[in-house]
Amino acid sequence: MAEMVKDIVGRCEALFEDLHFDAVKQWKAAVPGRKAIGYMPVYVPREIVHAAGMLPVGIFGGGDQMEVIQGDAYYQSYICRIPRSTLELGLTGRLDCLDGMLFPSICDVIRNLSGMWQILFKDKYVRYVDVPQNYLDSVGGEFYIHEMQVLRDDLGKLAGKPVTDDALRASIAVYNENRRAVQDLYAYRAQKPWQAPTSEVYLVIRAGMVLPPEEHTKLVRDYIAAAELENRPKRDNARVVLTGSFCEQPPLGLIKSIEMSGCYVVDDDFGLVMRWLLDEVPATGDPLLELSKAFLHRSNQQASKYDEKKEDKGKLLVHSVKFYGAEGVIFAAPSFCDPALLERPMLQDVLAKQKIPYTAFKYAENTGQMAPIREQAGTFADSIKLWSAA
Amino acid sequence: MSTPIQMMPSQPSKKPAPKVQKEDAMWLQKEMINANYHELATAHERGKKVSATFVPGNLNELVMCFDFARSLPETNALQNGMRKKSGKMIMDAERDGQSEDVCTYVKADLGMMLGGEIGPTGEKLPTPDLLLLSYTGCFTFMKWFELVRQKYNCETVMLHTPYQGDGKISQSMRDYVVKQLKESVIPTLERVSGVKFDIDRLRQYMKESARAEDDLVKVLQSAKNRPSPIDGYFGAVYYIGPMFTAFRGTPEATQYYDVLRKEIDARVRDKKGPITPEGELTEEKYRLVVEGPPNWTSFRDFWKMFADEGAVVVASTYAKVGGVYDLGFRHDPDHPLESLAEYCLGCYTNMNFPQRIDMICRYIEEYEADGLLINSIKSCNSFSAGQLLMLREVEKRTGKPAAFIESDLVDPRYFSAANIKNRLESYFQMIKQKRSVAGAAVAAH
Amino acid sequence: MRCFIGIDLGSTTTKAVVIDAQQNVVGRGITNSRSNYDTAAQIAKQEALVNTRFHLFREALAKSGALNGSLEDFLAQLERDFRLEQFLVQLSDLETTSIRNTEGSRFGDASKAVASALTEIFKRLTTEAPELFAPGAKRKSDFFRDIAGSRYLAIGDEVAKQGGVRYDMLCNVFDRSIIEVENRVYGDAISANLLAALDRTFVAMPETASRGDAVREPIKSVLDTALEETYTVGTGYGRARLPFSKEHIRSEILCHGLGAHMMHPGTATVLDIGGQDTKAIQVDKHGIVESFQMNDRCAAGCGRYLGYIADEMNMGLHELGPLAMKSTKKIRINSTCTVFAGAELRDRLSLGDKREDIMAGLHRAIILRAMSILARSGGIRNEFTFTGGVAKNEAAVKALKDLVRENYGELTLNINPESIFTGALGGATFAYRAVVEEGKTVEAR
Amino acid sequence: MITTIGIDIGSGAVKTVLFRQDGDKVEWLAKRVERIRQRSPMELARWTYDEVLEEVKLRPEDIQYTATTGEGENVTFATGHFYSMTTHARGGVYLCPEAKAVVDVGALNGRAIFIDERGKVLASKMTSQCASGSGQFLENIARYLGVAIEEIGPLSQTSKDPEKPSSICAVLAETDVINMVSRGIATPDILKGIHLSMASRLAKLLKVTGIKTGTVLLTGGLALDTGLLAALQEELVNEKITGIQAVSHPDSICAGAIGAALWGAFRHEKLRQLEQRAAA
Ligand SMILES: Nc1ncnc2c1ncn2[C@@H]1O[C@H](COP(=O)(O)OP(=O)(O)O)[C@@H](O)[C@H]1O
Ligand SMILES: Nc1ncnc2c1ncn2[C@@H]1O[C@H](COP(=O)(O)OP(=O)(O)O)[C@@H](O)[C@H]1O
Ligand code: SF4
Ligand code: SF4
Ligand code: SF4
Repeated sequence: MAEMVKDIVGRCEALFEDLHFDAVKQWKAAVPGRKAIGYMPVYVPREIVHAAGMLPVGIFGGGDQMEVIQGDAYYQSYICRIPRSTLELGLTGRLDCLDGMLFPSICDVIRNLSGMWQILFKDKYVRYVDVPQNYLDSVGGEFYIHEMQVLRDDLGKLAGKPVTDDALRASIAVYNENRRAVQDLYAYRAQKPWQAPTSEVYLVIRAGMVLPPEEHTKLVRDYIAAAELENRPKRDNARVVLTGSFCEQPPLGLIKSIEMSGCYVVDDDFGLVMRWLLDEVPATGDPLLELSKAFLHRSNQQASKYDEKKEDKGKLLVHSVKFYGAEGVIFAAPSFCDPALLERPMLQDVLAKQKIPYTAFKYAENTGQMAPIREQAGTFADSIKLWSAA
Repeated sequence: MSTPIQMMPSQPSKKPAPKVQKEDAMWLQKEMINANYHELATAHERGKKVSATFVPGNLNELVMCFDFARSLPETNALQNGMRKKSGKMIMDAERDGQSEDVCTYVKADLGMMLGGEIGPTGEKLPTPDLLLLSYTGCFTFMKWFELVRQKYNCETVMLHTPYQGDGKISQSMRDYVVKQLKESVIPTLERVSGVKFDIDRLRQYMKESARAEDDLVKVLQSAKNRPSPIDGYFGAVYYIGPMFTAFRGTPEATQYYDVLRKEIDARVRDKKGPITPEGELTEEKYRLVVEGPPNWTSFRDFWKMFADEGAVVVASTYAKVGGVYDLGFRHDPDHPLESLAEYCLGCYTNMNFPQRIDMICRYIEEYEADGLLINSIKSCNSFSAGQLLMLREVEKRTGKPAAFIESDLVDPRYFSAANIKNRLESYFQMIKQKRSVAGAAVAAH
Repeated sequence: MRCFIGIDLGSTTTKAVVIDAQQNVVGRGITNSRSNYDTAAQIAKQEALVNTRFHLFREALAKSGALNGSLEDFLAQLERDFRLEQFLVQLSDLETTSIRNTEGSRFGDASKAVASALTEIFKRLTTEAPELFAPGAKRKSDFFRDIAGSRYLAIGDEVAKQGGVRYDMLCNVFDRSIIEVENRVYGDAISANLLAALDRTFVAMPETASRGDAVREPIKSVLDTALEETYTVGTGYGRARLPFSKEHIRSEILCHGLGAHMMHPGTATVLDIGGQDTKAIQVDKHGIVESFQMNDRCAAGCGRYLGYIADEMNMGLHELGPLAMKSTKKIRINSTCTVFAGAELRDRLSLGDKREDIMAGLHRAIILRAMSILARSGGIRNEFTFTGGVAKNEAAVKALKDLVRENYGELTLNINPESIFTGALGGATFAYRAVVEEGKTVEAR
Repeated sequence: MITTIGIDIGSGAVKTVLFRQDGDKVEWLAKRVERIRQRSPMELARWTYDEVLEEVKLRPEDIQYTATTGEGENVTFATGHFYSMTTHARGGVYLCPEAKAVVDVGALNGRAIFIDERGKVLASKMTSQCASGSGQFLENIARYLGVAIEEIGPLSQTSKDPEKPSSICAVLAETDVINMVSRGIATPDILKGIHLSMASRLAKLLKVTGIKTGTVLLTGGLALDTGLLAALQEELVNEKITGIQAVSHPDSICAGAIGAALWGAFRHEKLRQLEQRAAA
């Protein structure tokens, strides 16, 4: 019998709420000697971790259910929340199941956190994963391949055996599958947002942070199938693209509030790691070269990545609005997030030129008060709905 | 990056101003800075192109090879901060859609543009012909120039400096930067300026740089004396100005540092303390190491809080944002591009956390400081995110007390004098109390 | 008698402590901080000196044996009577002031009606006053502003309904007049009030009246003893505004550290939650501060937060703790922003959460923030002393106990009933040391 | 003919209005404004609803649409809910047809709404969390200074030398005010200072929404505060946004409720058309 949406989402929710990462522990316990490597948003080449026989684990902050004490001790009030809760996870031993942590190049906060992690967790593997902002294969590409090679060598050492090209190619194929499933999920939601509400889609995506990719791919496919069987009422909601939440994630309550106030989210940038590379990475040829090419030429656009030309700014966002048939854009950025908040005016400028309506607000992963958010999102939806015909 | 300042605050104070004391070198510096603003303002009428770039890891020598006039937006912002103009600029930028949460240097700059590009000296600054986006040590730089590009459609060229994530500069990082210089930066500079690249010209500038760098290091290290003849934070801001900005590599800068070093040598011989805006400091009661940029909008008041208590800053990390010369780096005319790459990669905020902590601990020891003071800047995640760990580690490793205050670079709303004074006073009284107990314990034996 | 006085001018309350030449605490006084710091300091000091006299009465009467057995009852009664006398004096001042404030054109035609309503209110207030000071009576607070205020408003509501005057007007007169009244110092009235109180006490406790002279004698002699203000040290947030020279001022960090040490000599870590700031202080075994941390510029989660909550719920500050203690369900509150506390509260109430549970969540949220500041300062070491006004709040204490146990295991947690006076005690001890150990004399103001 | 009720549940007050619409003729039949003051907003909503019905002698079944706004999403007897900015925009146009923007200043938040002549929201902006410029803050300070709410405006306007509180946080601003009092700053100067700092926030909001010329209507409770209105006008001049004229209306506090009632009618009509179409 096919699984029900309720069961699938229930499982995802349990994984999401488990701040002790039992799923990771279980995976490790199943075969002695297995290792798990954590990574922070936005993007790391998980293929390399996977090819080393390890489980890549997405560490996306602590959400709104965790009390943060130690983490707050290290950060001033004007710094976003995700590094605090991540530190809290580490300092309270919740990340002991990880054998290493990867800190992608996304902003100064995460960058500095990589050094703090080196000091606080001396016996763990810690690496800052730099990515190029120069998109020439011979310049940025070479640098990036070298960065990936270092990671590959390090993980090989950690695993006790080198990471082979074949293993890498196999992992690329696995992640191609996963990416396709996730893209299908996004396409399905955009088509029938009432059948696959974002509060569920989000949980399904988050499950991919702790599950092995093969298992996650199946879960995503199961969810799509199960959602199709549901009979859910279609509401008179406005279709929006949500952007700005690529790093610190909003609380689930916020996502629900946006939907409750009359919006269907048809595209978003949660858990971007899964959709960072835009299409298939060839699973033949030199794997690091292919990964590098995909990054340089066919990857997502987001605030921490340089846009070479002025004309490129906002291209993908506008494309997403058109592609998914959205009626407006909601900018939802974490408070004190320099990349997202500095990017915002530029994107708004682009949207205004295209006459795409937008609204904007800030949140923190532990925002408790939803009234102002409902009000802004609701007003936005109202204005789209009341005037769409006019 | 929180950038060096280039001029004595010319703020008319309300009381009939007590004679502001300055060293000769400070006057010299002031002239240089004003001249540069004038040159910048008239660049276009004189047929010169203008290039804007950031302070940390700036390629001044290289840019000079193409006859560009150099504009440093961070310096403009801080100059506007000192002249109390930044508050309005920031508000203007916020009204234009910028968030309250983000770096105020960016907003001060954007605000200045909205207000007609009137620079700190009152002259209208030209729109840059080229944005040289070398974003060493801070991601905000990238957004900054993207924002400027969005408004002015300027030609932009990126120089990506990888971060010293594991505390060292690898060959791959060096190659990457050199390659970018060769394949994108230099060709763009050539194209925009119409001047052909001449590597010998570059070598010549770098020779000048290296000489001046030697003198600067001597000046900064003079603070190891007791009493220290300089203030290594507030005073250093004036000393690093030319070096970190549009002057490095020019003969004027070399001459400036020569004059400066001689002045400081004389002060050391005479066992004199540093000159503060309130006059010469006669009694050195506390020696501190400071981490983090200063506040510009209340620079003098801030300095006074230290001077009034007899506190001298003997070393600061901020005096290294434009190059950590005291750890040995010099521009090297024999390997010009490699040395530029090395320079970019080695800037203070491009160092990782363990390195930054090591450096501070070393300063505390070598400069015989009583403790560490962190001025945490709301704007600057690059500096500030993680400073509290720094504080704890330094305390642990040196056994010296550390204190923490908060302000902002150029946003006057975030400078709360009462709050900062309260903390500083408590900190100094604590050091004093500890000392007297230690003294009593010694006496008792 | 030589008195060493510490005054802690806080943002919400002003406290004074008197110690004698043997470093015994002989008097404590407290008042609400108000717009006039000087007055607040004077009143607190005066209260402390009155309290000192009571202390001396106790000693003198105990020595003379005039009240064998009923000494404590007698003194308690005397104190209540004294407070009542004081209250009546201030009340009549308030009445005169209020009536004056209704005159003129403010209320136009209504001013007559307002005046007669006022007369009625004050008549009732005066009549019921003794009840307020009866043994075991519950009062909203001990400050005149609060006691008189809450009763005035309650009676005013009734009178307004009966008399056809608008309630708003009555509130307005009160708000205006109370400021004037509370900024007056009734210096000369103390002896007179005491003697008047003594008469009341004899009436209330007739059995003591028979020994009237034997009782009166020692009291008179105490009243005749001059309390010499040998040395005063000021501290607290408002210390800079005290009319003292720098020699007489210490940072509140040092005072809290030392005060906590004086109360509990084993103290290693001190947490102080006051109205606008939270401090974590580490002290050595002599009470010398080793390091400290304070909340950053955001005042979220400090005592004033509870004040806003109390206002929102229309409750007294000391009622919040008991309400929260009734909680049976854990609710997580994430925001400790003081300003939006009310909104969050309403949000929760509308979601159907119970008041007591929300209250418990709020208290835990405050303590969570304090725990972070403690962690910042280096963690909690044994023994741990909790000081400041919030230490009076049992729910805050419970949350603290829970969190300390969860994070640090079993530790000795000191909470002194007089914790609010810690800073002032530290100040008084500094005053003592200045004279006795450093041979200082009072500097001319 | 459509009869509708609009209920605006705020954090400071509950506002309820009753409207009747007949073709183009719009009639405002009843209103109630109740300060909440420790009472239950939900009960007040019901009570004021009953009161307005009573006033025009109607029964619940005579009402075609009851629309809530503000914090009224959970009102059980309502037909539908509209969000505050939507309703303030519509209410604003009703009260002041030439308004190009509405600035709503309530107990906790400020909102600037840029509208077109039909009350459509073109752009909007709310004050962020950290706000000392809220009505509640002003109320607290007024209490501290011994000034009644109605007196704030007139007093503020007598100020010669206003003193702005420096802090961005209400708690710290409170200390600032305390310090001002002890420095002997006169009450009107303090009030005006607060007004100016609130006004500069509002001006900033307005600027962000992009309005350059025309009339701006203040709505919400603080619209009654003439001092704030004057300060806003001054700030606009300071900011060289001289094309804007800030005005208030005696019924400004009801704007949200009015908007709700009018949108209710609009929606009712639309729903009816949809039904007819479905039936056909
Ligand atoms: N009786 C009481 N019960 C509970 N809390 C109290 C009581 N008295 C004072 N407080 C709390 O203590 C705070 C004031 O603490 P205090 O240490 O006097 O601060 P400050 O030194 O800043 O004036 C108040 O804001 C209040 O939260
Ligand atoms: N006459 C007045 N003058 C100035 N302010 C007033 C007046 N009447 C009410 N207010 C203010 O209006 C606020 C309530 O406004 P309102 O728009 O109803 O807010 P909300 O919608 O959040 O309840 C109160 O905080 C009060 O301070
Ligand atoms: S939320 Fe923004 S500022 Fe914070 S770590 Fe993520 S990208 Fe950096
Ligand atoms: S964040 Fe810091 S380094 Fe970056 S631009 Fe701002 S002040 Fe400079
Ligand atoms: S308003 Fe709230 S969040 Fe803002 S600074 Fe004040 S207490 Fe902190």
